[in-house]
Amino acid sequence: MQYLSGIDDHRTSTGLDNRKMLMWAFLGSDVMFFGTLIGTHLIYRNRNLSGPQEEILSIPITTISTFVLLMSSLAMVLALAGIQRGNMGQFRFWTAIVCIFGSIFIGFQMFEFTEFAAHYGLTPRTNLFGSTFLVMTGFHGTHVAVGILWLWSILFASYKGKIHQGNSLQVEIAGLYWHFVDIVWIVIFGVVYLIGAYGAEGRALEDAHHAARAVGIG
Amino acid sequence: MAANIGILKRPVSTDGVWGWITTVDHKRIGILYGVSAFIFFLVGGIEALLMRVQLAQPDSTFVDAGTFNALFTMHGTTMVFMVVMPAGAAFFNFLVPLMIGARDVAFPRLNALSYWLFIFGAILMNFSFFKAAFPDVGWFGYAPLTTSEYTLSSSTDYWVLGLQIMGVGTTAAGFNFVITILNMRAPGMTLMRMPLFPWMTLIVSFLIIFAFPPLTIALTLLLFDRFFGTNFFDTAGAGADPLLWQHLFWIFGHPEVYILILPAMGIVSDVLPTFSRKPLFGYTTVVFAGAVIAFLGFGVWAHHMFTTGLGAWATAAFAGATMAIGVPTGVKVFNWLATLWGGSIQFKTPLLFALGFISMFMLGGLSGVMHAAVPVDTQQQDTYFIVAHFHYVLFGGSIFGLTAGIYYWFPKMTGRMLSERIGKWHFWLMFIGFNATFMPMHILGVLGMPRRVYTYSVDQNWAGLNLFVSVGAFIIAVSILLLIINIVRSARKGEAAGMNPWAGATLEWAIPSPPPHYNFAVIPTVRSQHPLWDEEANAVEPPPLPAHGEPHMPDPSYWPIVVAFGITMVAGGLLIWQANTWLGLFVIAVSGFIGMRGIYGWVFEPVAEESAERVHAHH
Amino acid sequence: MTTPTAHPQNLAATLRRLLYFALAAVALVAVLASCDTPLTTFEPRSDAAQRVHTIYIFVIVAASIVGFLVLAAMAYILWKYRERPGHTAQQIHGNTTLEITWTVIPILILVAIAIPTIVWIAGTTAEPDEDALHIEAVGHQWWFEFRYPGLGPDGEDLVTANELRIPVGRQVAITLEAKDVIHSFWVPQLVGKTDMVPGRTNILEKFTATEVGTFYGQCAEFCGSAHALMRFRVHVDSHADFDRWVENMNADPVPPEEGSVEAAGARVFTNFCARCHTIYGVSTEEIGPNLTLFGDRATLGAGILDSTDENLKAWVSNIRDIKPVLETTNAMPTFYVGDPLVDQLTEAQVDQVVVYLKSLKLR
Amino acid sequence: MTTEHAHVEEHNHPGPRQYVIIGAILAVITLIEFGVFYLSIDPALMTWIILILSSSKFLLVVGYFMHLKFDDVRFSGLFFAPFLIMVSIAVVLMALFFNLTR
Ligand code: HEA
Ligand code: HEA
Ligand code: HEC
Ligand code: CUA
Ligand SMILES: [Cu+2]
Repeated sequence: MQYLSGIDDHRTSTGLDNRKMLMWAFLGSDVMFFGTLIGTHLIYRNRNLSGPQEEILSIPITTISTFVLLMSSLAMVLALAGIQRGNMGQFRFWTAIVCIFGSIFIGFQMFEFTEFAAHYGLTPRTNLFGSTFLVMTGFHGTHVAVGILWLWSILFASYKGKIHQGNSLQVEIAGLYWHFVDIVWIVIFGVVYLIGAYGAEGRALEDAHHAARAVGIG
Repeated sequence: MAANIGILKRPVSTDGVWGWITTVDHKRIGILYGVSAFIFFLVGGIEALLMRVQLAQPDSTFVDAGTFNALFTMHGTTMVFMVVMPAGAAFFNFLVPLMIGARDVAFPRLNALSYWLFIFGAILMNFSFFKAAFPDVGWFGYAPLTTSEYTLSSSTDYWVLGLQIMGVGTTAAGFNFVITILNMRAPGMTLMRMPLFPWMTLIVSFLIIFAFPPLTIALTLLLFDRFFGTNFFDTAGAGADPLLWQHLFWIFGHPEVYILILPAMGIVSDVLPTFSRKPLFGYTTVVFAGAVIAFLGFGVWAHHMFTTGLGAWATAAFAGATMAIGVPTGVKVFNWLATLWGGSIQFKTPLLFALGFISMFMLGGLSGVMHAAVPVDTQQQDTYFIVAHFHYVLFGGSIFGLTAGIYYWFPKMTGRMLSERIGKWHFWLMFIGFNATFMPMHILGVLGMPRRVYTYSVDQNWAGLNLFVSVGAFIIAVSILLLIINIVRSARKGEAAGMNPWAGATLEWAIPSPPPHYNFAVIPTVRSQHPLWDEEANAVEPPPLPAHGEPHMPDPSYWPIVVAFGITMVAGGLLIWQANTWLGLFVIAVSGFIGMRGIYGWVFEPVAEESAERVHAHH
Repeated sequence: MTTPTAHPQNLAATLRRLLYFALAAVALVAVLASCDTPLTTFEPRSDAAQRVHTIYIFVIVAASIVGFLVLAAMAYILWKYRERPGHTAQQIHGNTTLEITWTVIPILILVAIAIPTIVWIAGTTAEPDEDALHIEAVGHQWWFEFRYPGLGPDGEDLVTANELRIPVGRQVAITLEAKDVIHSFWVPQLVGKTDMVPGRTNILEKFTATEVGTFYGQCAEFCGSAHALMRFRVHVDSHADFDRWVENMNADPVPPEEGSVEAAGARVFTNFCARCHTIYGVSTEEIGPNLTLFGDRATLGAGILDSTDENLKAWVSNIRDIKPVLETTNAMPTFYVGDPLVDQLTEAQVDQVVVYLKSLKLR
Repeated sequence: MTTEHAHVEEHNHPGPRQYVIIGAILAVITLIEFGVFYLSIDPALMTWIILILSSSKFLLVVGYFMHLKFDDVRFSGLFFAPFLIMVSIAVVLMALFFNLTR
């Protein structure tokens, strides 16, 4: 053991930034969080005693909202690329786009929720599907909302000169969070919507065929 | 009041109560954790003693059924979440930065937030006593008993919310220590030169950040069921499956038991070399075994559910996985014995407790392996045999290990020695009392005594053994009193410890006791696993402060406690909401605002710079 | 200080001594286990319990031997290498051969434990015997309901409560359900426990009782305030006794003589109790335990009291003095006898209904 | 732009151009998923197709947008270790609840 002088107190053992590492660790933990929620939803699939379930999911609408969220992720990397090159205009433009697209996504979700409640009477209290689906997507929506707030604050702070090329790491970290929220949605869209509703839609179609045949028009 | 003598002085005083409330110093936070854990240990212990009085004789009417159920629920919850975990956190906080050669943890304010969330959550849960009654659903709160259909009283709400808040605090601490240990090590302190205690802290921190989310979800679902009428655990009305709760709880719960034991294993792995005067045998294997235990720990949860009708394949698979954990654990035990082998063993109090740990933990582990044999578990599950198992691992393991840590590092923390004489009395009384209390429980289990019964009848013939057990519990209580006496005595007239009273090998012994707030005047550069042994650095005096003065340390901050308060009071608002919607909403709104304001203030507060405005804003 | 002299001459002898010691400890437990504790897991009285017991003993002996060996090794090391003048610690860092040894040996021991475990688990999936007696046990807060499909009146379920009757030497296949929260079915001398989970149907290990007698059972999963007082009995009868009981359960009860105390009691029953309790031929509600042939039951209140007149009287008068049941809609109400403000039954009425219930006996 | 240049770009930091390409690929995959949903095929097959398509989207976002492909492996460890644990747990849970194991 030695006592060498001139050791920088702010160096890190790995050379990686503490905050960025914190964000990755947090995302790892959040994987467990969403994994458990999605798992709960899948476990409870098709166990409802009554009420609507996956057949009410609208794939076309959700495809659009998924697309919007994906594009917000693209905007996010473009914003980061902007600030990393010191191009504040590019950064601000794309960050604003992220916030707007994120808000559009939330809008879709609010539309979906109200639609479910109004047309199918689906609330978290209705049945297991209502509970697991709405709580799961609700938590995701909350994550999106937090992300929007965060990016808004960053955008705002950039006008005050508190965010600049020198601390673009702040943007990078917020970006990691934003992309994570996006990939959670990729999983939810694939597993819960597409795979989940496929059987249900199929059943609905079959029912429709049967019904059509029964009334002699099929 | 700002910059004087060339460096930035703290704008807010670190003295007095406010100094402690706003502290972000890892050592002070460690002490806060430690003291709180000890107080809760007395609370949980008194709860245990009350249970033992009730069970000392058949058909006893000392307490009624409801009270007894509340006692074991709060005893279990307290001991697990308010004693062993925070006691572990106390050591993480105080020691890890010292042992890896850092000035503080990676995120000092987050660290303070963790503590305040823990203590507020614990207080909230215990507050149920004044509002409703203590929670009485068992420490693992099986649904559907915990749903509002079967538990009308709001005590379960306190349990859920209290646990949730403590969980958030713990998870935050987990992040902090992962980053601290990965990123804040002194130059030359590679991972494979790190002492075992920081190693186990690292592993435990990973367990925490990956295992707590399932609990968070489980509690959230239950909370939503109870508050908003969702159906996650509504078996009768909605077709929910009660096993969902059990799975989620134990997916958390089994890693949790390793969260409880690994810090103690780390302590023991550092105490043994010091007192056998030789390095840890098989360092790499011991580290690796710890990691394997943690990893396997995620794949065995269903061994708590062998009797729930999992199906043959699943049962067999989980039994096999559970047994597999015995192997890395055995490796650790044997490496500890080999560390003693060939040594020159000094029987100081810390070592005695470490030896108590090895022997008693091993016995508990062996009964754990018996439970893993499923047919045997069908006879043992939910009997006192299980109670014996987990007290052997939790008390014989965690508590003995942590006590070894107290005796070992007390001199470092306070600068004073504890009395060896009282220490040895403490050890032997505790060792005897412990075995008198928990050994007969195996027999009670064999004789079919179920756990969680507030009474039993004469014809069941368990009276004699139960009386014996209860007497044992009081012997433990006396031994704890000796510990208290020892600490008080030492505070008054304890012998001064000096830097390295045990001639230890690790970095924390290279600085004064108690350490200055900046820990190391100059950050050491490490070249081996035993920096103070290998290079006769014992003789090296720590260098004086460099000419430019004290190192730059983070300033105290109000925001952690403000944020913690906001979060806790949102939970409080939810509880009020149950009784009075508008008042509840009001409290939620106000405390939500306080919390948000706290986060905002936090984000824009520099870690360490003068900020006179803040002082104004808050006085 | 002297040098250690206590270390063993001969490893084999030590091992043998340790084995004896372990066996002696197990024997001690076994002796303690046999001193008339009705819930003991160490006196199996069925094939299933016997199978488990064999594994239990094997595992306990294996664990004891490992435990004693490690403790002995530790004691030896501590003695041998205690701090002495002129003795310094050897600076050893590790040894690969040793590491491998103490990884492999535990693996072997664990495999030895895993094999009977897995064989046993595989065995539990077997179909029940052709002539097995099928029973459904249902857990309620805080009592057990037992249904025998097909054996009851008109080929319906035959229902009884808290005292299960089974024939000796015939396999019983029990399925488990729960009405409210999770309970667990456990008769240590006959069969290990399996939980009763609401919304699920669990299958108890099939077992064949090998001895006539009465065995104690206990709910083993915490199920709320009166969990401790949720017990039951299993009567293992001869085939003849069992058949006679089934027949009697199905026979219409003899109506009490007009004007007798029993008749008065029957009226009280119809007025106050029939809305929850079934007595075949008298009432049909199944909220509480089925009380047919209650006069022949040994116990009262889910196996917690002897079914004496006094106990029964106390039970009916004010159940909450005896059992901490909650005031839910399906719980047995307290009739507050003797409390002038709220009483619902007079003492005389209670006496009458007690006499009536006790008169419901086998013929 | 020469191939070599592209190669270098790949292995250092992708620029806006690459991001836009990735974004386009993501959009196309989503469109394919949407199309697959309306095919009448065996549900098991459909499940696998969607799983594969979704995972590729997942990996593209993690790898490129979140830079994990170019960043320190320790970040990958922090993220994928719990991911694998969680996926295994979820698979086991589903097997248990659908009683595949009885
Ligand atoms: C510190 C906490 C802790 C630790 C470390 C452990 C460790 C282990 N536990 Fe324990 N356990 C609990 C705390 C803990 N447990 C608690 C609190 C409960 C009850 C929860 C509740 O219901 O309230 C419980 C319950 C519990 C059950 C459920 C029982 C039931 O309810 O029916 C099971 C079942 O398999 C089990 C098994 C094990 C095993 C196999 C280990 C292994 O990790 C042990 C490994 C150690 C050894 C094996 C000893 C050393 C090894 C050697 C000397 C080598 C040679 C050994 C062999 C060849 C076998 N435990
Ligand atoms: C680390 C964890 C831990 C620790 C240390 C203990 C310690 C003790 N436990 Fe613990 N116990 C659990 C964890 C723990 N327990 C858990 C998880 C459960 C399951 C709960 C459930 O089923 O839900 C349980 C359940 C449990 C039961 C079963 C209850 C039941 O199923 O009905 C019993 C019964 O005897 C018991 C007894 C004891 C005793 C006597 C001690 C003693 O060792 C306690 C010793 C401590 C003291 C005696 C305190 C000292 C106090 C003084 C010295 C007084 C001084 C006073 C002042 C200064 C004011 N415990
Ligand atoms: C609201 C429903 C209800 C009514 C009314 C009711 N009981 Fe009960 N009874 C129960 C329940 C539920 C239990 C089981 C309680 C327990 O053991 O926890 C029970 C248990 C009993 C038992 C013990 C049964 C056993 O197997 O050990 C007896 C005897 C009994 N009741 C008699 C009566 C009599 C006599 C009356 C009327 C005077 C009566 N009950 C009215 C619900 C009812
Ligand atoms: Cu029913 Cu415990
Ligand atoms: Cu476990």
